[in-house]
Amino acid sequence: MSEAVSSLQSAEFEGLARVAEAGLQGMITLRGDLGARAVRAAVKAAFGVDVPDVNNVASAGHMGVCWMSPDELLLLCPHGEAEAKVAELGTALAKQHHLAVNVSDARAMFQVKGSGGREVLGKLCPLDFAPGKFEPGQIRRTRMAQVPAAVWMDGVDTFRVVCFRSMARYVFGALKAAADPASGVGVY
Amino acid sequence: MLILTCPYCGVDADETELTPGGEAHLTRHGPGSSDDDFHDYLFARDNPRGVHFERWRHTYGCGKWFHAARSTDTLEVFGTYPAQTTEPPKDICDKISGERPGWSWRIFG
Amino acid sequence: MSLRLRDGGRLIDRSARMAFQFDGRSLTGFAGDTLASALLANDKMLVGRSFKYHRPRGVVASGAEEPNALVNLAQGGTFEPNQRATTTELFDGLTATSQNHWPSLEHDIGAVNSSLARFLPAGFYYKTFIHPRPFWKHIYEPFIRQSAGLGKAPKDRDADRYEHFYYFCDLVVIGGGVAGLQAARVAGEAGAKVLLLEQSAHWGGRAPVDGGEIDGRPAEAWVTDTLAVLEAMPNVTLRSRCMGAGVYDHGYLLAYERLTDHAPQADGPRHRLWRIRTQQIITATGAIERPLSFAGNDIPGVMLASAVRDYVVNYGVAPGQRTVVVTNNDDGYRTAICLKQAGLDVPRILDARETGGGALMEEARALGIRIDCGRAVGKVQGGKRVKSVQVCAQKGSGSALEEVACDAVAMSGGWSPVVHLWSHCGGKLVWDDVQAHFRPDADRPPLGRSGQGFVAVAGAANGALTGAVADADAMARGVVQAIGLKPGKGIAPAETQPEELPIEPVWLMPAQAKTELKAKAWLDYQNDVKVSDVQLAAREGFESVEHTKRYTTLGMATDQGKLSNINGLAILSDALGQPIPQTGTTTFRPPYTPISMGAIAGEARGDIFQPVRETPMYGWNDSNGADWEPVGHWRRPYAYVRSGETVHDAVMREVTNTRENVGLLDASTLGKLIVKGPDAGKFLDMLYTNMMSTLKPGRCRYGLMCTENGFLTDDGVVARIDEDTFLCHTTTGGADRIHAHMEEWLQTEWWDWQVYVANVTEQYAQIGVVGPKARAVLETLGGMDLSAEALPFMAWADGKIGAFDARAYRVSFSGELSYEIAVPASRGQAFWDALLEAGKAHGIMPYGTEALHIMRAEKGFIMIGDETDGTVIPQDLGLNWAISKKKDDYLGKRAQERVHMTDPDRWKLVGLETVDGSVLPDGAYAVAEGTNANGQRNMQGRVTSTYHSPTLGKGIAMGLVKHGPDRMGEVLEFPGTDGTVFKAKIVDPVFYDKDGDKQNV
Amino acid sequence: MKRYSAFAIAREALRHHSGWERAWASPEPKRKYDVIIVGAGGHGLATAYYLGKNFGITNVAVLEKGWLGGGNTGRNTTIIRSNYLQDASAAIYEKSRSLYEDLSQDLNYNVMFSPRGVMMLAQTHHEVRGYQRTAHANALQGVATEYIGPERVKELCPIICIDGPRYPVLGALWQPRGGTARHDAVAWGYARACSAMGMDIIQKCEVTGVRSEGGKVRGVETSKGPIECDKLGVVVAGHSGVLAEMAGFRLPIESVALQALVSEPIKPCMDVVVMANTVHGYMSQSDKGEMVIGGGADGYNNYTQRGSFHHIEETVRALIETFPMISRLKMLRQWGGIVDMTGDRSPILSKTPLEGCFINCGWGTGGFKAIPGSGWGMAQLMATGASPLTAEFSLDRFKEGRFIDESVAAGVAH
Repeated sequence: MSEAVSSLQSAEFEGLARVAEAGLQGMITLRGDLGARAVRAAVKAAFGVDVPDVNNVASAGHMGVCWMSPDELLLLCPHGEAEAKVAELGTALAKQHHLAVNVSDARAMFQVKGSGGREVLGKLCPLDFAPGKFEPGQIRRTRMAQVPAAVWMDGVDTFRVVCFRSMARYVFGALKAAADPASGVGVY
Repeated sequence: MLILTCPYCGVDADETELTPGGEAHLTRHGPGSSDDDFHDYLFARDNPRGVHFERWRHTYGCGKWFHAARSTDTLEVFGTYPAQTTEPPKDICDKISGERPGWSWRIFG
Repeated sequence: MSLRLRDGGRLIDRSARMAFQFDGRSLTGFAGDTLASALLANDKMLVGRSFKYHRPRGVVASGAEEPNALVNLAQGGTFEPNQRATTTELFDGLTATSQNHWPSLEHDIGAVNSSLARFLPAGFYYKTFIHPRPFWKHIYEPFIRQSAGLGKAPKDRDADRYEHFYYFCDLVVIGGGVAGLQAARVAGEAGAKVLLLEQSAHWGGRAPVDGGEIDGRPAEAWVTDTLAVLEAMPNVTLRSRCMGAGVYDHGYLLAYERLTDHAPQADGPRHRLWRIRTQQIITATGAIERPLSFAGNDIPGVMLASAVRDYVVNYGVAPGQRTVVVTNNDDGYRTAICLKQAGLDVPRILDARETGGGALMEEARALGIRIDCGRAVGKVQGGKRVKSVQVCAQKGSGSALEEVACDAVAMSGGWSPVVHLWSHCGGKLVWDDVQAHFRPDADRPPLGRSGQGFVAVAGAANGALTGAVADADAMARGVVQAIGLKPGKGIAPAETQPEELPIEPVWLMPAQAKTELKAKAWLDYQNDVKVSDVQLAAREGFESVEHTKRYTTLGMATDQGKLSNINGLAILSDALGQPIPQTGTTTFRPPYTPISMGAIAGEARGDIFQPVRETPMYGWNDSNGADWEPVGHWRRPYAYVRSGETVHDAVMREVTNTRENVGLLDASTLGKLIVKGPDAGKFLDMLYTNMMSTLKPGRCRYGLMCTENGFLTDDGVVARIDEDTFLCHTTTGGADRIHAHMEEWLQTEWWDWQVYVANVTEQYAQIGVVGPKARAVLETLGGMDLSAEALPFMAWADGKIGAFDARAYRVSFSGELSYEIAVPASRGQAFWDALLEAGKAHGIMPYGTEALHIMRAEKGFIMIGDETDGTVIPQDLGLNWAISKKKDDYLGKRAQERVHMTDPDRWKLVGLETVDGSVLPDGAYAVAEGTNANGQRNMQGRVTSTYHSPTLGKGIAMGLVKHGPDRMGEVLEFPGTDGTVFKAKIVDPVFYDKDGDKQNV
Repeated sequence: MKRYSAFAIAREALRHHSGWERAWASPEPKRKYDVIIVGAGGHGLATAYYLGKNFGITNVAVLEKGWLGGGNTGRNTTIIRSNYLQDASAAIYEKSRSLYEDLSQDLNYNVMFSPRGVMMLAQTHHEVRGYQRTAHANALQGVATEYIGPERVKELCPIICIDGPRYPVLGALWQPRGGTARHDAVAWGYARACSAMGMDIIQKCEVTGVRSEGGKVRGVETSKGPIECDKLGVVVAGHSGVLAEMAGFRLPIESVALQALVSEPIKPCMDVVVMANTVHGYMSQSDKGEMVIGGGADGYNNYTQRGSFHHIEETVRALIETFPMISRLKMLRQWGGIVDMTGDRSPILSKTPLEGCFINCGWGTGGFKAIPGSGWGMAQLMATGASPLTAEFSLDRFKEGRFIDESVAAGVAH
């Protein structure tokens, strides 16, 4: 049987930072009352981390939970486990009004790695990426050039970017342009 | 470039992350309503030169609709608040009255 | 003549020669020169021609305010018109040409305008060229356009790239002069995050040229020290060659960084546009010297006094060997002193003030310079360069007392603060009578989000022509507190400058200048606006300063009036007999100086001009003949063109093959929205015109959505997944729009309803397998039971097809046996390949959107965007069957009850068939008898879609016709745009398989 | 009033232009007028002019809170066209365009109407169909337009890139007699002509209230005192809501900022007006040589004449794609104007709930081109109570659901 493929099949570019499509990634959208005990318990049980605060991410190994909205989380897991996790949440939340759906293939993920990462993203998103203003653990849904994206840090100099799958080539192009080795800004 | 604070996620978002949605606190009129009421609901707008209550969506952020009280002549923002309400919060109205004596909400009632 | 001095020039490196070209002549300059200083060093006094009269123009200033020295720079993909020589850093290999002349700079035919000047006063074109009518467009206008326009138009595609950068800070200080440096220092020491911007390549502004001491040290030394202090502060960022371009509301600031203009060979972006959000802004943008308005003040060699000493001190260039200095203030003396000290001749200082000036005058006199007080320039003699000046009494009408030979004139009319950035967002100005200029009114600043001021002004820009550092220090302390920080203890550095006596405003020189002198006294050098023009405007009733500006074009040149505005409105005020503040200023608009369009567009060019949204099969489609059709940001194959085929051939082939064998459609762009919750059914009943809550799990139903204003906005098939979950399909353009529509109603109107929505459009590759052999193809792959019994029409089921997890929808938009199969996007291409393989034996072929459209038209199915255009309601399209009578409400229901919506005369959907089988023109209208009250031909219908149907071998169309459904068989006339008239019969819109047998097997 | 001509200029030149008289008088208001027009912009002045010219009503005052022509008349991108889809729009805009043809002669003031041609690019199949439909409609409406192919587009405007990878030019709707005019001159020309007919144009006179009795208008309160009138015309683009509030009714209008910009002047390189609606940009070259570029409108209510930068960004970005050569031009100046947006984006020329009070507003982004036609129709409406040009644009259309929607053919109102 054929292998599943990600949007850009791990294309990468080396510049002010290393920009790489991160390959297949399990992603689940969960909508529900994030304050409800049942929801928090179900997330903890399935992903091993607590529901994070507003504009934060929590992760443990391959599992992660991203705050997206007052009633929405983006749950991260290995690509192959997404369907099972959706089912697990469905069972756990059977009595709770919620919506859990596999969006792994509806999204693309990029990794922007290196000391130039803050500047690269600072050319495309209307956010303050200054050290101290944006740090590991924080997440922002924002505008990346002309498309929506979610951005967070999962290491001192590593950013994760999630966008719609259909826009992956555009986002990669924009990140490459921003990472042009001769375009350093020199403020971070 | 307007900068508004989303009351849901606390982000100070610039206009490019937001979508404007026109006058806030309109009452929906459906089947059974008079022609006048339906017309006013869809089309009649306050459009004041001054304090305006309006709808915005944090489109590129948390995706939530919220309301803003803003001056259309100075662009001062008096406050933002969640959209799940039928009238502006008292503290914002008080703030506006404080700054603009004689101001009251809903000239056209 | 102008020349390079043997020594001096603090900014140039005499060891680094730079070769450049001007009008084809090879010249040399030094590293650190501007193009202007290099041209002057080569005795290029004449550098351009004015806009209207094509008068000879020379360098008049030394910075951003320069109106004259504009050149065409470089060529090909790096060509740029109207480059300001005074702000263009010289680089090796620079090529420039002068502008606005023919055939040459020296001999310009257009200069005839100059001798006709008195026949071409302000606004003359409003009063003539009126008859005969066609002459304006064909004779007069082309002439005027040709003689205007300055630089050449670029021809080639821009070879450079650009970028934006978003930056956040507490304070931006604009201007790297001594005031800006001190302001940044104060804020930096208080711990604020500061960005300091300087438009030029150098720090310190005018101070190093103008002299004086700060903290007991020469200004230049103080600048060096302070820079070092700032550079050591981690919370302060310094940026040169970066101009504060525009202040926007809520503390948004654009800064324009020129990265490679001075080194075009360098890699990387040419310009970077900084999009800055800051709490506070301090503009320390200095002041600009005003010219004096005397006859012949536009002749090459007449320059601002400050510019003259800039060229001497900064570049070791002398604009002239014998320079007459004319001034109405003490500052002008600095130039005389500087020239004398450089060993140059200063035959006269003409001081318009009867009693002259203070310490600087004494210093000049001590140097042996002759100073005549109460004197003025009556007239400058010369053509393409200055020959002499006629001296007269300032109080008189201009009769010459003596004539002084010279080759340059340095004029100083006083200083005007640069208030542009303060004013962009509404900061108000106040007239300062003592210094004779407008300066910011600190009590009326531009207001920010909180209703508090967010811009402050420091130094000369604030009117502190002396004591700029102290002013900046005080201003910065206030701003630091506004940011919520505590300013440090430090005390403002002491400044020692010679005592100056007050300026005496001189708006016209001499005061009673005769008419013919006023007609030669320039206000706006580039646009050729003279004192007499402004007086004429006032006389004709153009009393508002905005009227005068527009009537005379004063201040509308590329310098936006940096030199001319104050002098102009002073003349206007005088003509109106009212004080200057009552006249007021014109509006200041961004940018401070022009910025490149490329920088504004940023990275968005070429491949990343806009996103192109790709389906999982995009690559395959692209390499298999897809003729792309943009649909929103998506691209869909219009048809798959094979070699030797036209697009039309391909479309016909695809339709026929799908009807006879089997076709494959990439339907992945169709929107897919999951709607879940206890109230999901109730919610969808409000969104769709028909009843969705009664749909059974496992079944599909076609639904219509209207706006609250009643118009049809989207349609699609809804599948019920389980008791409280629905999957709603939308049109390709509809996914994001309808998703937002649902969220809006849930969040802002029915927030107590328990419904969640998620957009899963891109999770799936959705593929239509369409045609009589569709089932056979799928069964070849094996897997789930897709028989009519197991999966009847309008049902769906989950299962496996071959190795693929799939959801199969038994729906048809073509009238054929048809399955829409959704598989995870990550396996979309693989599934597509498998289908092609399995379909080989059955003649499978992919088909595009046009074949899709034709097949749906043959079946009489409407298409959103074809049959609908935002003015059509479902009732117009005979879709009443899809409008629930049981529901007492749905979005659009009330709107559809309005009188015009229920009007029986509304045009209704019918089929149209030309009597001769030809294809009706798209968008054609059916005419009725007579004309309306406005003399327009009456109409009774229009074509909404029209195609050649390969299936039926003739043209078929749908249209909206008045009382259409009741007029079956009637023949209507549709005039084409080429005179031909098409006759078409009204028929049933379903042309093919009316009973639906084929889709139902 | 002295006529303007080349001879007059020559005569004046000999005496240094000392003999030119005021272009328009600047009187104090009288106690009462037959008609008061509020707003001395193009539409207000044109209304007054045709009241006098076509109906002999000259006891008219035009009140202006600032300086005449200082609103959108002086801030627009001067495009003149009538290639609209709907009958009502085509009628009033074509009437307007045809009046522009002779306006300079009619007013004895050169408004520099330049029928250089307007083309609206079709860059998607949807636009192709929309413009073909418009061309068919125009043929029946007496509007001379044609649908042309990409080669013709390139021929008419060589600086266009017709095979851009993203949005190739598939064709265009071409109106050869569309064009531009000198916007300020239109206001000044009408003002001079009104003044010559004895009308009072009163600047710096702000209306602060509307007087009525028994549901009928009686006059206005102004910063120069009360002034009586029998009929009142409110023609104050951008501030109609404020005036309507004074008169006690509400309008289906929101006031937003619309932006525009110009480049530095360059030698002639573009002899037509081009509108590219897919990418939301339009451009022409002024007689001074500036590329005049129309930007987008903000989506929120705004009475400052400033807009948001990102609209400029989007417009310039798009135009560079269609006109690559402008990338190396520089933006000289950007500005904003306040425009009235109605529920269907078409204007309102109508009676109001207050008897004797008429309103002309809601021109959105398209007012300049309509000035003569709007004035013509409005004058007829105010003088006779009805005009075929304005009939469809009445206020009650919103209640009846009888909209005039131009967006359907991908057309925009610029």
